[in-house]
Amino acid sequence: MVRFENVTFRYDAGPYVLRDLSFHLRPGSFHFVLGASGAGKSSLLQLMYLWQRPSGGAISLFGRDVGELSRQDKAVMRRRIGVVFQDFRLLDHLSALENVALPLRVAGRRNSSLDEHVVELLSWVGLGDHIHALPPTLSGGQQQRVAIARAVIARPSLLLADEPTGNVDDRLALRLLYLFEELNKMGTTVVIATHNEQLVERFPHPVIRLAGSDNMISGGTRRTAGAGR
Amino acid sequence: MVRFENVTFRYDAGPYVLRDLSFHLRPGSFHFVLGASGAGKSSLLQLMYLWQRPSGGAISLFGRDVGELSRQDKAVMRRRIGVVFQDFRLLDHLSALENVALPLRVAGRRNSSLDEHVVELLSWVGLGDHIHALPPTLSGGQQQRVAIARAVIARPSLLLADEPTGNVDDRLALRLLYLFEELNKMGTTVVIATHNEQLVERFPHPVIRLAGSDNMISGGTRRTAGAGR
Amino acid sequence: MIVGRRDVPLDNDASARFLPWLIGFMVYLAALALAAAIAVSNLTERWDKGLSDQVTVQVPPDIESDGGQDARVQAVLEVLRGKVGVVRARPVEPARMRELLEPWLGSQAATGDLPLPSLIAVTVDRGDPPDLDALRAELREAAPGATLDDHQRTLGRLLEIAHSLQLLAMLVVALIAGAAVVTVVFVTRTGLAVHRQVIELLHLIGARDGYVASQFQRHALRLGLAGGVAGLALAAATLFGLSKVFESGGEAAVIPDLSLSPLQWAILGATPVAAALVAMLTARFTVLRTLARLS
Amino acid sequence: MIVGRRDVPLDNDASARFLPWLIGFMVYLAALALAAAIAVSNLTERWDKGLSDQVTVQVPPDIESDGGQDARVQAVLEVLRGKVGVVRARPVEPARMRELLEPWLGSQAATGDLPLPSLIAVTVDRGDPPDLDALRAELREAAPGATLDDHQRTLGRLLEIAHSLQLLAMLVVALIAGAAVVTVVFVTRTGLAVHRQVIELLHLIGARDGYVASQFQRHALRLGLAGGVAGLALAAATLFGLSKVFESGGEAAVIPDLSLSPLQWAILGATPVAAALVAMLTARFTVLRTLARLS
Ligand SMILES: Nc1ncnc2c1ncn2[C@@H]1O[C@H](COP(=O)(O)OP(=O)(O)OP(=O)(O)O)[C@@H](O)[C@H]1O
Ligand SMILES: Nc1ncnc2c1ncn2[C@@H]1O[C@H](COP(=O)(O)OP(=O)(O)OP(=O)(O)O)[C@@H](O)[C@H]1O
Ligand SMILES: [Mg+2]
Ligand SMILES: [Mg+2]
Repeated sequence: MVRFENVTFRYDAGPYVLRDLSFHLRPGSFHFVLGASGAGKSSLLQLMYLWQRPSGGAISLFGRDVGELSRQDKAVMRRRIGVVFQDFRLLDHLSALENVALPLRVAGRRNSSLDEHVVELLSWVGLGDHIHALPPTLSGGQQQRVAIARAVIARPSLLLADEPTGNVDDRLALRLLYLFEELNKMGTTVVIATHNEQLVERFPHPVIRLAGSDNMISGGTRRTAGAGR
Repeated sequence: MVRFENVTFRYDAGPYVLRDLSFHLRPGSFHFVLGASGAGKSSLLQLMYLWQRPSGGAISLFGRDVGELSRQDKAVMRRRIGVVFQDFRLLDHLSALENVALPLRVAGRRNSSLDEHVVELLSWVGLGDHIHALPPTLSGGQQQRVAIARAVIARPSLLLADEPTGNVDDRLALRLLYLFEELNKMGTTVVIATHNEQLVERFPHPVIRLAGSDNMISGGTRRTAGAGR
Repeated sequence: MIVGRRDVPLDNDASARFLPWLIGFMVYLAALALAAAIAVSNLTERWDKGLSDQVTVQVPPDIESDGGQDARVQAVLEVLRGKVGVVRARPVEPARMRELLEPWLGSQAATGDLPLPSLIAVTVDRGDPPDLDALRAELREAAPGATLDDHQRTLGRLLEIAHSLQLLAMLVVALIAGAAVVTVVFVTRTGLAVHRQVIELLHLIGARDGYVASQFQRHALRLGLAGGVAGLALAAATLFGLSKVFESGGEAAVIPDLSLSPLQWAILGATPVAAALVAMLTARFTVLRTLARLS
Repeated sequence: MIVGRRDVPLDNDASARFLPWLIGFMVYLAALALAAAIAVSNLTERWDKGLSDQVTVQVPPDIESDGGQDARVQAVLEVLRGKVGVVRARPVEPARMRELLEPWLGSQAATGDLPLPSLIAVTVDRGDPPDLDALRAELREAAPGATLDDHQRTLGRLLEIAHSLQLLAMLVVALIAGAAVVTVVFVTRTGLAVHRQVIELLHLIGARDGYVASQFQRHALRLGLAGGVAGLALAAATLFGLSKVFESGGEAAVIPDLSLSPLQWAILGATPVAAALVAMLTARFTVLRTLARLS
C-alpha cells in the first residue's frame, strides 16, 4: 500500500528532516507516527499525500512509483487518500455539510442519498446541531471534527490524520479513534500522527517513531516491520 | 483584574454560549478554563481580549468597564494583554523573531537590547535554531511555541492562552506551563483554556469549568471563588 | 443543497463588483478611440479619393473679351488631353465654382456678376504622372496666365496630421487592450492569492487543474462580458449623439463623417466580446500556471 | 533587523506590480483628453474672439467704372458708422482679401487682375446689436448689390461641434478619474482581503487604526505617484510630438493650437499628483472603514 525505500527528505536546501527511511505499510494496516514536535511527522504524511516529493529514495503508493505519476494520475490517486490536516484546511465559505461533501463532488459523485450519509457522519462526530454552520463559527474542536469527517466521507483506501485529536478532550478523542478503527476494519489503511502517548498506549497498533533526522526504530516499529514486510 | 458580572454571551442570534457568568480574577492569579469542545472556552477568552462584546452583563478589565472604553482606550488596553490564539495567528511574512517582537514594535518600543531578549525567549521555548524561519516553514508545534513567545514577550499584565499545548508533546507542554508559572510569579494574571486534564491535575490552580450554556461550578471553581472574591 | 454553490467563492470578491466597471470603462474608451480612428480614416479616404490624383488648372478671366475666355480654356484642354499621365481633364461648371466660393464671398455675391477664373479639374495617373513643371510651361503658352495647382502638397500636410491622429487613436486602443490584460491578470492573481487555501485544498483532494481553472475563467468571462456590453452600449449612445451634432454642422469639409459602415460597426461591436475573451483566457492561463507550480 | 520591514507585506502583492501600470495608463489617457479639451477651448476662444462679433458687408465690383467702387464703399461706411450697435466698420485691405482667397483661387491668380468685391469688416455690439435686416435694406439702398453676411450662424454650428467635443473630452477625464478611484478602492479592498489576518492580528495586539491605515496609504501614494509620473511623461512626449506635426500643417485655421499656456501645463502636470492623492485618500478611507467594523 505505502512503501518507502531509503527515503530522505529536506525542504529546499534546509537540514534533513527524514533520513533513509524504509518501511512498508500493508493494505488494511493501522499505524501511529510518533515523534517530538518538529521531528518530521507532518512532513512524512505530506510525502504520502503527494504534497512533497522525496529528496532521495523512492515512494510507492497503491503499487505505483509516485515519481512516475502524471499530474492527472496524481489527481486520481489523491481521491483515494483521505487526509486530516493538522491545520484543518476547511473552506470558510462552505457549511460543515458542504465541506464534508466536497470530496464526493470533486470525484463527480452527485447522489443525493450521499447527503444523508454526510449528515449521519456529522452526527456521529457530535456535530448534528451544526451541519449548516460555517467553519469560522465553529469552535476549534468542532472544526477538527469536520476535517475528520471530510477525510473519511469518501471511504478512502488510505487515511492520513495529522494530530487529529489535538483540540478535543479525551472522551471525544477516544470516540474519534474508534471511528478510525471502524474504517480500518472495513479495509482502509490508517496512519495517524500524534503527540498523545496515552491514546497510543490504549490502541495496540504499530508505531513509526521519528526522532528528527536520525530516525529511531522503536519497539512499536518492530511491529511495523512485522506488519509491513 | 478581570471581573465578569452576570455575563451572557451568544453570537448574533445564535444559542447562548455563556449564561449568567460571574467571577473575579484577582491580579496575580492563575486560572484554568476547562470544558468540552464547543463549551465556550474560546468565546470566554475572546470576551476578555475585547474581540467580542457580552450580550448581557458587564465585564471590567483593569478596573474599567469595557463597555465604556473608546477605540483608542481599547488599543492601549490590548497592549497589556498577551494572547495565545488557538489557531496561532502568526504573520506568515515575518520571521519567528519578528513575529515575537511585533508587540514591542506596535507599542513603540524599539530598543535593540530587546532583540536579545526575543532571541533568548525563543531559545527557551526550543526554537533557538529557527529564529529566522518563516511560520509556514515551521511545524505545528513550533508555530504554537512562537505564538506563546509572542504573547509573553511584552510582559503582559494579563495572559490569555487558548489550548496552548494542543500541538506539543507532554514534555514540552510541561515546560511551557512552567514558563507561564514563572510569569505568574512575576505578577502576570494567567488564564489558560485547555482540554488537557492531566496537565490541570499537575498544577494546583483554580478551574473555571464551562459546560455549554449552563455553566457548572466545579470543585475547581470553588477555589476560583476563593481566589477571586 | 450541495450543487449550485461555487467551490471558489469568487462571487463575494471585490473583483465581482469592480471588474465589470473597469472593463466597461475600457471598452467605452476603446470604442470611442476606435470610432475616432475609423472616422479619420474615412475622412482621409474621402480626401485621398477626391483629391490625391487631382490637379487644377486655372485660367484667369479675360475681362475685355467674353469669348476669348472659352477659347483659352479650349486651348488648355487641348494641351492636357494629349499628355501621357493625364487621365481626364474637365472644366469645372461655373455653378460648382460658385458653390466652392460661397463660404468666402457670401451667397449673393457668388450668384452675381463677379467674373470668375475658369477652373479645369485634371485627373492624373499618380503611378505615371506627367512632368508638372513642363506642363506648366506648355499651359502658359497655350493660355497666358494659366496656372497649375497641385493639391497634393497642401493635402499632404493634412493627411500627415490625420494619420498621426489615427496612429494616436490606435495607440490608445492598444494601450487600453494592454491595460485590460494587466487588469485581468491582476484580478486573477489577486483571486488566486485570496483563495490560495481553497485552491490548494481542491488540489489536495484530487480536483483536476481544469476544474479549478474553469471556476476562474467562467467568472472572468461573465464579468468581462457584462462590463464590455455596458461599455459598448454607452459608447454607441455617445457616438450616436456625436454624429447628430456633426450632421447638423456637416457642411464644413473638415468635419469627419461618423456614419460607419456595417463592417466598422461590427468591429466596434466585437470589442466587448474581445474584452471578455481576453479576460477569460488570461484568467485560465494565470490559474493553470499557478497550479502547475503546486507539486 | 526588526525595523524597516513593513508589517503588512503589501510590497509582495500583485498590486505593487500592477497598480502603477494602471494608474500610469489612466493618467496618460486623462492628460491626452485634458489636452484635447484645452486645445479645443483655445481654438474656440480664437474663433469667438475673432469672429463672433463680426459681420461682413460685401460690395460687388463695379466692372465699368473703377472710381464708382470706392464711392459706394464710402456710402456703405457712412451708413454703418451712424448706426447704434455698430462698434467699428473698416474696409478689408485687398492684400488681406487675396490672402483669404488664395487657398481657393491659387496664389498666382489672387495676385492677378481678378476684380474682387470690396469687403467691409463690421464689429457689432452683440449685447445691443443693430437690426440686421433693416441694416441690409439700408445698405442695398446706399450701394446696390451690397450684402451683409452674419458669420454667427455658420460659426454657431462649428462652436456647437467644438463644445460637444470638449464635453466629450471632459466626460472622458471624469470617467478616467472614476475608473482610477474604482481601481484604487478595488486594490485596497483586495489588499485588505488578502491581508485580513494580518490586520486583525495587528488590531488585536493593540495597533491603532492609523498605524494600519498608514501602511496602506503610503503604499497607494507611492504606487500612484510612480504610475502617474510615468503616464504624464509619456503623455507630454505624445503631445510634444503631436504639436510638432500640427505646427508643420499649421496654416489651416481648423487645426487646433496645441501650445498650452503655463497654467494649462500646470493643470496637466497636476494630474499625477491628483491621481496619487486620490489613491492615497481612497486607500486610507477604505482601510479605516474596514477597521471600524472590527469590534
Ligand atoms: N515548508 C517548510 N519549509 C522548510 N522547513 C519546514 C517546512 N515545514 C516544516 N519544516 C521544518 O521541518 C521540520 C519538521 O517539520 P514537521 O512539520 O514535519 O514536524 P512535526 O513532526 O509535524 O512537528 P509538530 O508535531 O510540531 O507538528 C521542522 O524543523 C520544521 O521547521
Ligand atoms: N464566530 C462564531 N459565530 C457563531 N457561533 C460561534 C462562533 N464561534 C464559536 N461559535 C459557537 O459557539 C460555541 C462555543 O465555541 P467556542 O469556540 O467558545 O468553544 P470552545 O470551548 O473553545 O471549544 P474548543 O475546545 O473546541 O475550542 C460553539 O458551539 C461554536 O459553534
Ligand atoms: Mg506536524
Ligand atoms: Mg476553543
